[in-house]
Amino acid sequence: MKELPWIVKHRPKRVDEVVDQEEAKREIGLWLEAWLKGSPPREKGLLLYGPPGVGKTSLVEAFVKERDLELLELNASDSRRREELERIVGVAAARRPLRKRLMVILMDEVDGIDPRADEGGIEFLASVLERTVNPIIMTANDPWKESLRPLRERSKLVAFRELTEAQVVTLLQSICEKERLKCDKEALGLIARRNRGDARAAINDLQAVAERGEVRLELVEKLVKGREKSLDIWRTLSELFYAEEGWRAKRAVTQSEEDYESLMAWINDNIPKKYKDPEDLYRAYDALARASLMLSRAKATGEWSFLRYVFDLMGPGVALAKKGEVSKERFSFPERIRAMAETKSMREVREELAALLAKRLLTSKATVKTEVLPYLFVIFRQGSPEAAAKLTLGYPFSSEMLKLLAGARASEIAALAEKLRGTKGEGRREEKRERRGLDKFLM
Amino acid sequence: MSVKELLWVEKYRPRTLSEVVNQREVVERLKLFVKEKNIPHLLFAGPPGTGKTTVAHALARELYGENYIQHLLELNASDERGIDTIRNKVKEFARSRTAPGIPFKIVLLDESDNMTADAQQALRRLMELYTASTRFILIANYPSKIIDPLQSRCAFFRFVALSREDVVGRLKYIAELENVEYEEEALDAIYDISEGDMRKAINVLQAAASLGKVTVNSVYRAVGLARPREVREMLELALAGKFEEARKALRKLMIEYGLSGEDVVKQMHREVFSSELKIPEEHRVLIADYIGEIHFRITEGSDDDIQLSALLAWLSLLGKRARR
Amino acid sequence: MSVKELLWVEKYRPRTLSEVVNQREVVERLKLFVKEKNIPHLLFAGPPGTGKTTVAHALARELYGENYIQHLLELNASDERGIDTIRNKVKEFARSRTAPGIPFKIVLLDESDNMTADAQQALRRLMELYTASTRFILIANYPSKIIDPLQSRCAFFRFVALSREDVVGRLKYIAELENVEYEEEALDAIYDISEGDMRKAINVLQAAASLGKVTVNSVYRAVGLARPREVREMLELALAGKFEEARKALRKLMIEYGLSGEDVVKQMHREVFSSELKIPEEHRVLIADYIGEIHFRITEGSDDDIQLSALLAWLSLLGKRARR
Amino acid sequence: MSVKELLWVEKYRPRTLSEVVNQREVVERLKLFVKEKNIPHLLFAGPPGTGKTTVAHALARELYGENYIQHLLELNASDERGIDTIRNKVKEFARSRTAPGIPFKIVLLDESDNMTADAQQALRRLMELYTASTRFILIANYPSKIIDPLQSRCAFFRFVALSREDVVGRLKYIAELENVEYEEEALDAIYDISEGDMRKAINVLQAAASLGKVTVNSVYRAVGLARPREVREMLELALAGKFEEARKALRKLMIEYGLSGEDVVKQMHREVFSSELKIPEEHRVLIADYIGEIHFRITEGSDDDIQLSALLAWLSLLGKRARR
Amino acid sequence: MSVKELLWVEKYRPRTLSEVVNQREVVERLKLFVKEKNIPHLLFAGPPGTGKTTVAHALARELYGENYIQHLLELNASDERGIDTIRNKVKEFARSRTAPGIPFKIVLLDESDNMTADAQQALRRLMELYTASTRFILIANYPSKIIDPLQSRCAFFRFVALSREDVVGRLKYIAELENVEYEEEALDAIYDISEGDMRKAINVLQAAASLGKVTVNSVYRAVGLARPREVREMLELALAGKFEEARKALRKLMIEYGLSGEDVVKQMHREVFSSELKIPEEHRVLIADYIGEIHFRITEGSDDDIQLSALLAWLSLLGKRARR
Repeated sequence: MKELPWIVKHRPKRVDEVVDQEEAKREIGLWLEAWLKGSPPREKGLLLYGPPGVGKTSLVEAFVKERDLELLELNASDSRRREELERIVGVAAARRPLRKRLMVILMDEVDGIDPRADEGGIEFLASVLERTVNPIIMTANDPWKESLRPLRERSKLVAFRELTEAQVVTLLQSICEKERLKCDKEALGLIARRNRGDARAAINDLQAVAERGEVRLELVEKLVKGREKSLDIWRTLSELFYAEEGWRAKRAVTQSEEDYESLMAWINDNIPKKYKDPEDLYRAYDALARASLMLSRAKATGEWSFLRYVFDLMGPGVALAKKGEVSKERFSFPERIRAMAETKSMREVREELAALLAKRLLTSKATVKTEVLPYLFVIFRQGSPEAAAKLTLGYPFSSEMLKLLAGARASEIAALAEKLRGTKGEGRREEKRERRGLDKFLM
Repeated sequence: MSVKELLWVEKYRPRTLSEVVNQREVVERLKLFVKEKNIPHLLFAGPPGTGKTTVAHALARELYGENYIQHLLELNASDERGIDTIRNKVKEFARSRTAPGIPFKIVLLDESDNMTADAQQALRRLMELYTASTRFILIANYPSKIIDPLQSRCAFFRFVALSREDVVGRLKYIAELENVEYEEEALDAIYDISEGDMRKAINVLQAAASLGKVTVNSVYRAVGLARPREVREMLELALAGKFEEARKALRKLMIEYGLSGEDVVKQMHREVFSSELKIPEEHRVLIADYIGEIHFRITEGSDDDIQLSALLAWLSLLGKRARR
Repeated sequence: MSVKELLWVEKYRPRTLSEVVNQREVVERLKLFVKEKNIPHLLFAGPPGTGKTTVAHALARELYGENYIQHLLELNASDERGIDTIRNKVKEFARSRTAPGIPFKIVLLDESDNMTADAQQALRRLMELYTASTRFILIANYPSKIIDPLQSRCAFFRFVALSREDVVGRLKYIAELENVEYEEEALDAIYDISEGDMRKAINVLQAAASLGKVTVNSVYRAVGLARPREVREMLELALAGKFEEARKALRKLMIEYGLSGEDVVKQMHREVFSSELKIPEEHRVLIADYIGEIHFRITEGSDDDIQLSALLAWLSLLGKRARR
Repeated sequence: MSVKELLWVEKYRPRTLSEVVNQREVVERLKLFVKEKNIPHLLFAGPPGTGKTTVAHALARELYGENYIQHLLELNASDERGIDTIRNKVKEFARSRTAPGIPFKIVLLDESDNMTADAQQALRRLMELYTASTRFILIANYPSKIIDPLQSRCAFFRFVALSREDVVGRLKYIAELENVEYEEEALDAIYDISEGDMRKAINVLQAAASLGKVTVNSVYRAVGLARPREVREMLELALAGKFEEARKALRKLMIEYGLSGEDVVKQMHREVFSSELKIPEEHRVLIADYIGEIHFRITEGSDDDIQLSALLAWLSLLGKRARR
Repeated sequence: MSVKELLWVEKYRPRTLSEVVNQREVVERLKLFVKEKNIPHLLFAGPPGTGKTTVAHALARELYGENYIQHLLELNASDERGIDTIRNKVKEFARSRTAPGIPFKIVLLDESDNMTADAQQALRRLMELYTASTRFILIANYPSKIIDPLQSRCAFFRFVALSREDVVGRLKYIAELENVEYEEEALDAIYDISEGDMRKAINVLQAAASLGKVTVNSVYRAVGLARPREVREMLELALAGKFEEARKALRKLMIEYGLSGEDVVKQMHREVFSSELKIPEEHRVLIADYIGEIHFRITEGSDDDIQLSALLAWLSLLGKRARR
């Protein structure tokens, strides 16, 4: 099959043909073993992640082949709306394996499931992960996307490493042999270097430069320019904060792979790490605040040409704010994004609580949040437990709401409420409904 | 006595017009409508906590009886997103059956002064469209924010701020029924804090009572506890040049307490003018002005965390310059 | 008694051109058109409450008789959602029959200066399309906001603001017919508030009358405005450096009178230029400048209390510096 | 006499290319096309009122004769809602018959620079699709707003602003034919106001003429603008520190001339740069900057009076500082 | 002569790989693919107008012959390229028949960097699944906007911007064939504007030629851009405190080149970070910020002239402060 691109032609067929990734191979092997033995592991999903071109999908295919399993594969070229997934994956996940031949469900590229075009897909997949009778393997380049959280929480994560230059060279050499190419070792090194650990890209380039049975350094130098790698966030930040000229800072932010909104969040959290002099700090924040204002204007007016000023201000504006030294403190992940993710459920409970009270108190949620909840907190956390317990009986608070209101005292108050109810029983039927919330606590 | 307890603002809410002890003028006029079993569109305007929503419910109860809630659509302009939601809800509600004997239903629109002028225009047409089968009661803090064409379609009722006597009287009444011990001055203190807002006054009373006997001290304790301490700390940290710690406090306020950027700005603003923050008078003015600027940017839609960080950075610069 | 009759502004609206007491020039020219039973497209421009719509209706009545309303389509440019609605309504209306003897109908487009330039362009084409069977009367506050091609298609009539005598005279006339007791100064106060807008003046009169005898006090209460004295006191307190007290006065204005931030700023602005506020000329100037900034922020949606406190704080600093 | 003929701008519109007195270069090149009975797609760009549409019609008339209108589809990009309407209309039009001897029809797309980039992309494909049977003439004020792929498909013609001589000459020509009395300076004033826009100039002439003899005064009255001298006097009063008097002058401008706040700001801006206002260069600079701020605030909806007072206040501060 | 041929960019487009005069290395390599009758997936990246699409078509022509278009699915940015379309269209095309002797078809995705990340994700596996019967050629201006997994599936060819010699040489060649008179510097100016984009360069040449002899002036007029040097000079004048002169320069730009306020702002912004403007680095940020503010005000509907004057005024204040 001469006409096949080499990346297909030379795809690994066996597990040991996949370069490196020994740790991942071991983990996948053990996990599959558990399934095969009929005692599925606690996490019924496996989420393989790592940079492109390191063999994630190939490895799964190789495993399937070697263990003689069935394979159902869905990837980003398929619509992965809830309805489609229900029809295909839902059915497959519920089907007992025929003749003990296990079926692996491969959901390739789950980071490509589009929240809009593939509406409901992730939520459905997450629910399948709870009840599937067949192993589900997923792959992703970036598993940390917020939208993937439901999958991440229900899966075992397996990391794939970027390949070293030497590993890529070895791989290229083996292909040269199969293709009977005379390959200049230096040329292969250059191809590997310019593709930074992406084996697939390197193979493509190899094919592109191979001519008349040989691969010459000279041609590689001319043709293989290296794929445009956008700046990852760490490089963006260091190029930005150390830039002395406006244009450098501007280049750092415009060429970042991070979108401007999250980039802004990163800069926001890292300014105080790098600027210690209050003068510098203020100038930098002033620029960033103006950038944020400009961004909101771009959004409000739909005039996206304002983005240029957003970049000017969060790039050169922040970089040129420094008169003093740049601190050596290390860059860090934006605290706020993490904290928001961690507190999401707590915030949801607060919303529900506000909605519940707004209805009863004939007012808006906003008023409840600012005018009522603070006093409820006082009663539940500082006041007499009895008053709190009585209120707990008066309103259908869920256990989460009680936890939010009372903090450490939640179980004490729940127990007290239960006792009070016992002493003076009335309105039994009504109580049953309310009990559910409390019971959870007492269990 | 039941072991179940309600929030006192709910428990002691007047159910009938006669139970409403203040706003006598308003109540008298409304009773006439009840007698005629007919009302025009109404506009209730006045400060928060003066009983506007309560009166609207009481009115509906007197018209339709205990199950009045079937004939009342309650919307809150600051919760409902945009006029379209309102339009759809009203449309559907207008189709539902009316009560026997009363050929109209009531749409209660709270915080209607929070609607944009455009939305109010749309509301006006909605009122005209369904005028046969519905009456609107618009509730607003500031009548001047209601556009003229709407005002002129409604009978106007002004709710006045409650007097000290009204509030203290009510608090005493509740305290006695609830067997709460109290000092007289404590109730005065509550009135001062509440600024004539009955809802707030009752909430403070209940919170203070949960701490034991209601004294001036416990009132201030309750109020102090209800207000996040982090706001002042944040200000002080920033002014002391401890930017990162100040920002931690900020994040705690926004994430743990769930305050919006606007809430934080408002609370900072309050602290800036409190005597407990020891800073030179001139700084207060400067800070108030800059807070104004930041608040303005936040309302324009820019990121509140970034804007507040900028504010904290500015404060720590101010602090540094002052220390020189 | 219909709802319409309840409103004096309706009840005492002039029905014929001859009843219109002001805008004599305008009326004379229009009478000529009536005589010829033909009109071009018309553009009526002038401040609010100077009788533009009234005159348009009177004109139509004189052309078509009492049932003129069948031949008049009244649209409000800021209500009707976009030019499409207007287009459809005009299209349908143009198809309807014309009155015997007059081969055209009238489309009355109120607040046409609120239309975007694009919508006005579309309107222009509409006017051309239906020119055979309809005439347009465009009503606008500011003629400069009407695009040239539209202006040039209309005969232009400018309505001037009403004088104090005109307004007060009319108020007296109504007051007497309605048996309303009043103080002379109260009518003056109404004129000041109305700024030459007759409709507003009559509405204020009616609202004040509903509270009993019309006094300066009841006038201000009716419109939900503070009395100038109280605003002035707040200003004076602030300038005397008594920031806390000034802020209390502000709270009172907002809570008791239910003034919005914009109301307060506007009233402060008015007081700053009143001769009764004794401050150095250069302070007036400084204050006027800062009030501009604050008003802008408030119209952009920033919080009233925050912005006004910033203003008061600034005033007290100004006062302090002056005393040094 | 038809309504159309009542408008001088229609009545005196050139019918043939030869009658177009300006844009000579453009006209010469177009005549070549007429001779070949073939045209490529055309793009006419230039300021308003420089004759773009007129030339397009004249071109079509010369190609098809008096009934050219059958072979011309005139669309306005900012009227027609989106590219879909345009697509349908063009589709239908392309199907209609062509004139004998000329195998294509013309689509005239006015204000095509108002189309979004996406719509322009779609237009490009439309042009390719119907290229056999239609030619497009795109009309635009700003060629930079036409996307490259469209520009590169059209022959480009730039229309330049008209000179004072051109405009005044034409006005005189019309005035004489219409038997209008005029002052020479009045025509100059019209040119200043029209900024080289012939259509606007003729409209102003007609409006002023309808008020009687055309004088500088009647010109400014007709367009609803204040006379430059009065605006300048207000500026001078403010700069002389006579803030109160300046404010009186402002009131007069707004009430007497019916100027909106925006009108006033624009006129002030014009005067700031006139050589007749004697102020130091650096003041002009400062004022220009501040006027930008004030104009923006007004367009955002802040109160005219408050903002203009702020501006005058600021000017008088500036004047005072300068005198020290 | 077809309309298409009226366009020089079409008329002088290379048909075969050998006719492509630039990108020699790329072309050589592609010729080998043709010889082998096999290609991998390709990614052509490089600035606009460097011949990417031309080369892709030439490649296809050499593979399939003149009727190559049957075996090529071209999806443009202006086509619907949402995730669903890609899935459907490509799948359908992949199923269609292949040419004799060449077992694959080509999908050409123009401007693939404009595809959403989601749509790109959908492509990943498509490229693998249909690899037996289809090859993809992705064309991109900014390869960094192509997601890594796609990049790694393609052989990558970088197209470099054309050198001044290449472009000017080509322009001369065309100008001579078309009998166009030109100044040498004008071709240089075209190169500057085109930034190495051959298509744009040829278009500009044609547009300028339509104005007569091709001069520097006619070139800039044709594109409706000011000359960068002039914009920079205006900036420098303003920064040097020569406000009046800067304003004159501004007027000239707007009138002569027909620039809108937005054009001017954008062109000024372009110069701010240019190394030819010698100003302190931190001023660049300040200026960009203020330009952004002015740009915002203009889009909010404030007056171009007023806002640009304000901008120049502010610049001259900045310059003055810096000189102190």
